[in-house]
Amino acid sequence: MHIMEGYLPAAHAIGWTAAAAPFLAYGVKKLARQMREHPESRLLLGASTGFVFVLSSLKLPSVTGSCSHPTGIGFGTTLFGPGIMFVAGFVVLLFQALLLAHGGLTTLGANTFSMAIVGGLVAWGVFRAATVLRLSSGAAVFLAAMLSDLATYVVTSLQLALAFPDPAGGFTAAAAKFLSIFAFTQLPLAVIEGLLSVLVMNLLRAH
Amino acid sequence: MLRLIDINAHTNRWRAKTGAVMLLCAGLMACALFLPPVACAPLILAATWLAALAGARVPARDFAKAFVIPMGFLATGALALCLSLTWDDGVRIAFAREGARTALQTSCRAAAALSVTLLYAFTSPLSRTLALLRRFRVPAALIDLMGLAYRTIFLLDESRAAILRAQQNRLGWRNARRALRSAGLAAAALFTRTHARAARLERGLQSRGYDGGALPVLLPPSAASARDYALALLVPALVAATTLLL
Amino acid sequence: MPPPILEARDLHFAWPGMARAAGLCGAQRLRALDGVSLALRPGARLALLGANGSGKSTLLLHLNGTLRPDSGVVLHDGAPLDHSKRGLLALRQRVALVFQDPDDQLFAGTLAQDVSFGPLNLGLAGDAVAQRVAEALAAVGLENLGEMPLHMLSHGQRKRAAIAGALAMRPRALLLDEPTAGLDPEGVSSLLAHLDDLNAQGIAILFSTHHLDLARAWADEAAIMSEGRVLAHDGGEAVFSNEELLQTARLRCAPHRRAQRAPGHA
Amino acid sequence: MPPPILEARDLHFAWPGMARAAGLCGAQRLRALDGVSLALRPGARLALLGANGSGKSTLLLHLNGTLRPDSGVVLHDGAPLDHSKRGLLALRQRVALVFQDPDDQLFAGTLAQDVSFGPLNLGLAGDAVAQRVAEALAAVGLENLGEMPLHMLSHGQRKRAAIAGALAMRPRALLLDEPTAGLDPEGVSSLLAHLDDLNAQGIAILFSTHHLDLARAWADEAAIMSEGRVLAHDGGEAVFSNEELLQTARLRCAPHRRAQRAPGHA
Repeated sequence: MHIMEGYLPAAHAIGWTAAAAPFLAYGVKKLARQMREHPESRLLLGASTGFVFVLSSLKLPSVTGSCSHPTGIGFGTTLFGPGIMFVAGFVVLLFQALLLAHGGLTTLGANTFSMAIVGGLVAWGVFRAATVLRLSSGAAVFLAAMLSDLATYVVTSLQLALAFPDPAGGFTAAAAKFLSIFAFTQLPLAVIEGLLSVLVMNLLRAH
Repeated sequence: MLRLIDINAHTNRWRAKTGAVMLLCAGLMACALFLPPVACAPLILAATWLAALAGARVPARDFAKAFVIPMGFLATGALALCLSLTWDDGVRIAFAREGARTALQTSCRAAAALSVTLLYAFTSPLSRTLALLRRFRVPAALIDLMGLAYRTIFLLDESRAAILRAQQNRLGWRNARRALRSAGLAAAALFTRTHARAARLERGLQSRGYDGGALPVLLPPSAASARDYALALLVPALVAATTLLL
Repeated sequence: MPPPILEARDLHFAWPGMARAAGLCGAQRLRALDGVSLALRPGARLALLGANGSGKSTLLLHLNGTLRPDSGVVLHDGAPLDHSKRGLLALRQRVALVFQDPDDQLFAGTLAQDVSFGPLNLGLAGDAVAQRVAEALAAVGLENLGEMPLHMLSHGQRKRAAIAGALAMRPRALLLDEPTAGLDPEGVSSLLAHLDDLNAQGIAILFSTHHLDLARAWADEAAIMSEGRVLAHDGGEAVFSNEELLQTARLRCAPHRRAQRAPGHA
Repeated sequence: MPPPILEARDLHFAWPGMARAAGLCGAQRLRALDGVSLALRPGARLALLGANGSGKSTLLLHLNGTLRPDSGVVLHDGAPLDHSKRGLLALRQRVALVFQDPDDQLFAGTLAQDVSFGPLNLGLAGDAVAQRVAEALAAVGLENLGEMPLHMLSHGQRKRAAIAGALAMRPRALLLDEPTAGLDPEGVSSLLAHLDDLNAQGIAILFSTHHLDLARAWADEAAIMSEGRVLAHDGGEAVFSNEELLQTARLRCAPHRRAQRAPGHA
């Protein structure tokens, strides 16, 4: 779920870019180290980033009849781990802006923050928690993919509410408004992405 | 959209002037973000569309197509901004005059910023963007990642299209349940293919002296002249001056 | 003469961005299809001959409704293709398309699982599915390999596996895009023998190729495509012996002349 | 006679898991290479003929040091291959391998960038690299497409692009795995003409194929591979006219016999 180009006022665009920057710097550092220590992973990391991009252009059937796209963040986190996922997610969002006119450059910081960083951290956290709680791997993958989707949706709604507080009800009312507007599309999508992730994991595990 | 934008980026008249285009777009984007949106949006729209269609000779149909789709999303977004939510005495949704003004400003800013991004996307080959980023000392690890991702995207996208076609030929998308399963099969197949591709590329590049380190490539020569750079500075300055004076 | 199963009438089609890409590559072509007409009759053995880029694959994608022409019409049993979801479902049970690269069409784990994909989508029950899978595998000579994971099959076996996946839909017409690409002589023979059997059961077969000899040996009729047009469509020798036509369609290469060797490298 | 650039002596090699896979498929083969010996002399035009799975690609991967044999040795200019990092880099300047699937070797954003990769790995400076890129692109007739992204090139152009990438290393020997696979007659002619030019400049060329006619038309000598062994290696006709040998190597298909057609489908 992306905020479109130019939608956020300058201060917000810059603020979210600044908020995402340290995470990206950390991710790039991890990426460089990974490539240095495991040279054989360089091509795979590049190809996998391409994979996440293509995965996110895969049309999914949706309950409402409209089509939707997975974010690939849950999947990406299993591929990359959280640090490198920040970078891979950033690259996917940048390419979506430049190659698909989807999302945007001024909103790249905000979108990276909600999708790659918060989404990635939630997915990673859920995996860790699931391991501690000894959930089945299917349940872990489902929850990680679904909750990271939901987290992205919640953060995006809050970002919008911060930028556009309700004239009458302020931030809280605006947050409630954006959360409820996007709930129609984002709640089913989160469930579908969770199911899809489990399906893919089972298929890959079988072979 | 992937191919539409990419083909234009590689065939337009400004394809070898990416440095100047980047400067121009950075300036225009700054105008779109920092100047009063309602006043400057028309100027930015005029400048970007003129640049894309008359300067770079991007076909109007392609450019308009890429512009219209996000503008559709904008319409819903703007509507949301016009509505106000209160729950003092039961949940009430109302039209907010103040919200409408925000919606107008936001729409103008978004339309202007979008057209700047499209101008850049439609005129600048991605490999040249990466070459510029390399000059700006962006870490090589990140550039290599982006370069490989760019190449892989087109390989995998062809596979994705072919796999989906094959599934549709065998009725794999006839209802939601089967479609979900087909999507899962496609994603798993693409994942497997990604791994195989990377392994085969590793072997293929080894035969060209690759040792697992960085992926050096020769940077393409730029065709941008001093005049191009001057124009790239002048146009945003004019937009800013006009907006502030009027 | 029975009416055609499929008939293309004056199809025009351009891939998005094609004209511009052509300009850059120095090519002249602006359209992938430039007025194509072609008919496939029940039980036919039709070879679609053309050089790479002549528009063969694009035409096949129109014949099974994957692509819609910019102008022109495709008829199925005399009626224009119904591009609605329901219409395409019906069409694809009768007209099966097999792509050149088998890896794009095989996605389930084992061979039998993959072949079952179509029948399961038809909503058939377990027994019926199993029967169709067994039939389809037998038709291409892979009946003993059903439990094999797909990546362990050879290229020739995967080609036949893709055909089995299409056969499990029990089509009346089988459209094959370059079915012999990448196969060695033995692989080609074996594939053609299986196509013979299918044709003998009444399935119309249309395959695209750029191998003249192959078309000559196997097909009853041949259509020659070049630059998005069908230059000729005829029963056999009339087409194959027209040297000028074959040259125009770039199906005959200039006889290879060896360059002068540098002295000292004999 | 000059000593061979490359010589394989009694190579044995099995892919991991090969024996197990063979058991499952009912195949007998346990090794990809089963005692292969072969020599490539300076300036030679050698065709490596064999059916799919005969071990051609595996042999080529040994000749440029990508794979190490389980037993046996590869000699380069008479000395055993040095598999150290430095040794391999030196080898690969002199012996270039072009894979069957061009996408296995192409990775960069544009064609010119891709070709520059090899020379840059050799540590050359910008000007020298640019000159090598220009030369290599000209040698395969792609000099006008340097700025094109790889995904906008046709299959035939990508094949030639992969060869350009190899040529930019200025090798003495060029090993090509199925260079004509997927090319139409015109594409084959054009490729062979470029190979002629390269050979005339003194580059030894070894290519693998399963097309007898192609080998006969182009090569000076041919080696026949089957089941991981070289059955014969000879100068031209002696090999091509040995029908029994060609049958054993599955390079001749049984002439195609048309099945009886079912009545009513004429």
